[in-house]
Amino acid sequence: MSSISVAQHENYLTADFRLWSWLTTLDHKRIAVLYTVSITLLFFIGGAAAALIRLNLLTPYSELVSIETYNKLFTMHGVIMVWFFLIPSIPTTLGNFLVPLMIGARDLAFPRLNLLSWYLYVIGALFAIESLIAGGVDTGWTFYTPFSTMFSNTHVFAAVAGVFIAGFSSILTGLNFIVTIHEMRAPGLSWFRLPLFIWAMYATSLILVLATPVLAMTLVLIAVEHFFRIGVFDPALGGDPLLFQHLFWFYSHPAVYIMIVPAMGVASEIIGCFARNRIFGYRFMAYAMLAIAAFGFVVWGHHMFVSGQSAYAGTVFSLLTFLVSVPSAIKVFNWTATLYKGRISFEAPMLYALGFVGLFTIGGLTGLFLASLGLDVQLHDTYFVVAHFHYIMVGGAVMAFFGGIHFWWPKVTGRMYSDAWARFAAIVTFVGFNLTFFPQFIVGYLGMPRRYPEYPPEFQLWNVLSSTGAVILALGYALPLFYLFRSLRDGPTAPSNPWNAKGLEWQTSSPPLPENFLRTPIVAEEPYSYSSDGPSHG
Amino acid sequence: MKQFSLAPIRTYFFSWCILLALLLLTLGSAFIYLGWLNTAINLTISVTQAAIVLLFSMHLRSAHPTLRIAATIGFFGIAILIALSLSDVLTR
Amino acid sequence: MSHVEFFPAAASTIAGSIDNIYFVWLALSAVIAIAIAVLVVIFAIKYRRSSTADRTVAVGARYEHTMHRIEVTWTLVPLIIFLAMFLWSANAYYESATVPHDAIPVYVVGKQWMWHIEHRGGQREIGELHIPVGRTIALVMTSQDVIHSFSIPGFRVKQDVLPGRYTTLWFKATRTGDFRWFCTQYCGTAHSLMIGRVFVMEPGDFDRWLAVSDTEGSMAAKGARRFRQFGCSGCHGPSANVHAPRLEGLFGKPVQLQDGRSVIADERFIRDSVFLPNKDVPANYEPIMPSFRGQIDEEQMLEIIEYLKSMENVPQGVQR
Amino acid sequence: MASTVASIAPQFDDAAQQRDASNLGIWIFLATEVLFFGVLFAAYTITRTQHPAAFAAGSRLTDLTLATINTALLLTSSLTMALGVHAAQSGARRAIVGWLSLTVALGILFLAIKGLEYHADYVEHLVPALNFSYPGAQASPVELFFYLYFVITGIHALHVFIGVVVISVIAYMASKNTFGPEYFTPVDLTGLYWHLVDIIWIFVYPLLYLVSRS
Repeated sequence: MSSISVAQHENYLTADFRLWSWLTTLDHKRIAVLYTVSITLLFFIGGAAAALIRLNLLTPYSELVSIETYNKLFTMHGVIMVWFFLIPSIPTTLGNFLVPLMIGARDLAFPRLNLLSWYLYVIGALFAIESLIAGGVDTGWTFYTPFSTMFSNTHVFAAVAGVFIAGFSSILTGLNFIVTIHEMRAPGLSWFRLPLFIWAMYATSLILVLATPVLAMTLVLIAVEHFFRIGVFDPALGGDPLLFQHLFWFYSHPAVYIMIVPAMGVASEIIGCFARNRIFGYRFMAYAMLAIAAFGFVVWGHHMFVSGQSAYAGTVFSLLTFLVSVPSAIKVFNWTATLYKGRISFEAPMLYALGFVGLFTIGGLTGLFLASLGLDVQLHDTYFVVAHFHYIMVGGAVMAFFGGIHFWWPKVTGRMYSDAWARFAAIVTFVGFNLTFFPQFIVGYLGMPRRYPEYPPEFQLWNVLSSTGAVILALGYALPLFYLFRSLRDGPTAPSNPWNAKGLEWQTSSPPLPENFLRTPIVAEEPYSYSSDGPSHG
Repeated sequence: MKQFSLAPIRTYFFSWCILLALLLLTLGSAFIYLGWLNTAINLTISVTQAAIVLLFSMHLRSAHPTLRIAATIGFFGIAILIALSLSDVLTR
Repeated sequence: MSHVEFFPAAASTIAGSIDNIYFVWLALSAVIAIAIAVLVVIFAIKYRRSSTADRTVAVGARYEHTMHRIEVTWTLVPLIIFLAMFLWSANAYYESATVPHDAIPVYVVGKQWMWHIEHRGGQREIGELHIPVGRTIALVMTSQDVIHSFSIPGFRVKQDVLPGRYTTLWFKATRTGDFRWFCTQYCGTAHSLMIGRVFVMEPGDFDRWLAVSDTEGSMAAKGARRFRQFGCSGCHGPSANVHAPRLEGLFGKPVQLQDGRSVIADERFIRDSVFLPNKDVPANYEPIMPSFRGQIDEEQMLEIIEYLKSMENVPQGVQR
Repeated sequence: MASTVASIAPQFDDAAQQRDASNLGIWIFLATEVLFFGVLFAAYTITRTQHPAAFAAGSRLTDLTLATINTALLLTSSLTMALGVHAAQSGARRAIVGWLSLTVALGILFLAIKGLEYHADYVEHLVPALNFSYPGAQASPVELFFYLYFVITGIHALHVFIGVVVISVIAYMASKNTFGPEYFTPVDLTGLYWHLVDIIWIFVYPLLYLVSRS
């Protein structure tokens, strides 16, 4: 064991207990904790909206809420989940905590920007919540023009402002990570010795930095147009509403990769550790994430196959979309191959990670249906799309996020949780998720459109199944709240490396010191140098 | 990344003169009717001016490759955005 | 709860080819997903921590070499499969994107939150669409406000309906019956109520339906009245003394523009010429036409277009 | 009082690492700025493609003389900024303040001329949503041109304004002898930002003011 016994030192949690010290902290680990608390709150607000949506869809006649309320519910669910949970989820919590630790640095390059990023996130979230309290927004999270600019009389401005501000939080996080990974790696830690989680954060940061400004300015144009009733998205003046869709999806398609690439990084760490095996095709895994980040910028038009976009542009976008699927496929194969000749154990993080691989595979394969020009005509804007992206973003990204929380929980808090409860929660989540979203594929091909509070009665069976699954899924998400909180109070103290994992973050104490390492580590070995034949050595 | 190297002061004056000359050129070219070529000439001159500012005033000529990539990647992003959006608009 | 459906009825000529793609993709996905699941389970059992299975692997250069070959294989094989999928599905898409020349136009205006339909004979419908079986129908669609989308799952067709533009959706029903249609682009409060039914009828029944439906004359006749009512005939009519283009036989023909371009005089061109004149000014004419934006509504515009189509020696059918 | 040795933040090993991090950081920030404005250029391109005649007509109504003077001013301010950075690098402490102040003056002049231009547009009823009027059938696409004109020049002017404020602060710091050959990163980074604002204007100028002048 190369970890250092530092029990006598204070750690980042005990360094100062006052609230003020938390609100002004420059420590990346504390900012990660602040972020975790905030996004958990927003996750449960967005989740409450989802619960009401599923409850309302139990019957075909929108008996629980009015159709106006339903429209506001799915808009709020989308806005909060996309911008205030999924996009910041892994980067701002696990990423913030782990990037300096994994590369042997004392902090991110710009700690003040990091804190500013959290404040911007909070202000953005307050705007979003304000729009909710003031009466809600009914545009859908996509803000399509001319509906959002000329026709909606709801609180578009506050919601747009919230997303705009949160966008700058994203940009600052991305910028910080890129600079940190470039400039602050420990001696000996060359690019191809970096953990795949760091590669994932790097690829994600590139997308955050390059895509978010486009969203920000597009939102400015929406706000100006909504306010002054004139703008380039208004067809009545000769403007082009499809221009908005191009600009919006230029950001929002890469945004999907902002959500899923970090999940790929987390899954790689967990699978390598619990299979006690080096990640198969490590370099290909790193390249694949960069390829996904790069290709992600040229496929946005596949959201617009039936929008009135030209057939030629549609063809180009379809082809490019099939190309971006290749690196995703490679990753699934490599995770599977990593299990080969491993020494596998099934603690809770591993269950979450394997669940991620399975759900991501289904999400990816159904993505091919939607990339197919002729077939997408039938599937576009139906529940098939809803099911597909939930498999990617919830089945994929959130499953991996939960896996990551369980994997690094001992490191972050210094406490062990109940693995039995955690494994139970992982299984409940997996089952609940599939029951919720698999029926939506079927009802989608039948033609049930998205964003319908009322629907033809022949679709009811599938909706009832889906709503039943949602109850189980909600249980799966609520369980960790209890056993993780309990572990804080009376969980056993965690050793510095409870999983015998590789990686610099396991070489410091749990929880880490305020300055991360007593002395800067020097890296002399390849990543994931696990050895599956023979007893594990840390 | 290496230490900065101090560029001679005349570089800045020289590039300033060229920038102003190009400004007059682009202005003058606009008054000659050339159809779509007008815009092409204007933009070519703009790209040249931008390149001069980037290379000399902003020292990219002597900068680390990482900085050069960071400097160009934004322009590359816009190029993709405009090119693929136009591929739709022009073929509708 | 009515009977349980797994697949929608297939009631148009292209439904079959779309379903074929769907089923092949399903089979392919199932094979890949199951293969991965089976491998994961096998590895999970064989290489569980307590098992004594052989775990010796090649090391060093041999490992690298093998790994490279495997990686290249599972990069290229999906790539080839994906390209094949792309070609097949793109091909099917072109079939649905190319409007046949013999299509019968039916005009659709979407507005929050209802669908207005007008047949060439002047028969109007709201939320219902009657069509004959076995005939190619092309819906020429526009929106009066926000973006809507016209989707008939039973026909496997869908097309967004945009304000300020015409989009076209064609199909040929293969059997009689009634089929749901939905607005699939979120358009505001009553989006989910912007639905309707397509009634596919035997041609004889359809002709009888046309005959008994109330009309105030054909669309072309109504268009002719609009043409005079809005003063179009003052400049474009036979006795006009203004230098304005004559419109007989114009529809579907190429028009030479002032700036050297040439465009086809289709629905879009005519609509733009009325609402945004001077955008495309025909060669040898002064840009003197005023805009009729705000005066002529979308349905009247469609009637005028139908009138122009009906003028002397015009090829019938729909231009995209 | 002169202390030109930079304090090194605790997360960095040495001054070189700190400077490299700042440099990469500012360049990434500039890339985001480029993309930020890129949306406006994309909107401009698409809308102009659809309404070429209206954009030509709109552009002819802009004030070319003022815009050309402004372009020259900005290019010159880029020179003075570069000389300010050069002065910091070579340790000419008094010169830093002088060049930076000149840059600030040019920036303020640019904004003042911009204001004159806006005033003229207002008088000529060219401000969309406020008092726009344009004879003939092209009115609405011409209004779209002026909408883009105001959004693009407005957001650019905001960047000039921010630049003026930041450079003023840097000039004040320079007057306290903060910068020298060992520590000039803030001057350098501000300079890079100012040059980028200049580059954006280099593209704005022909696209808004030079369309169809012949």
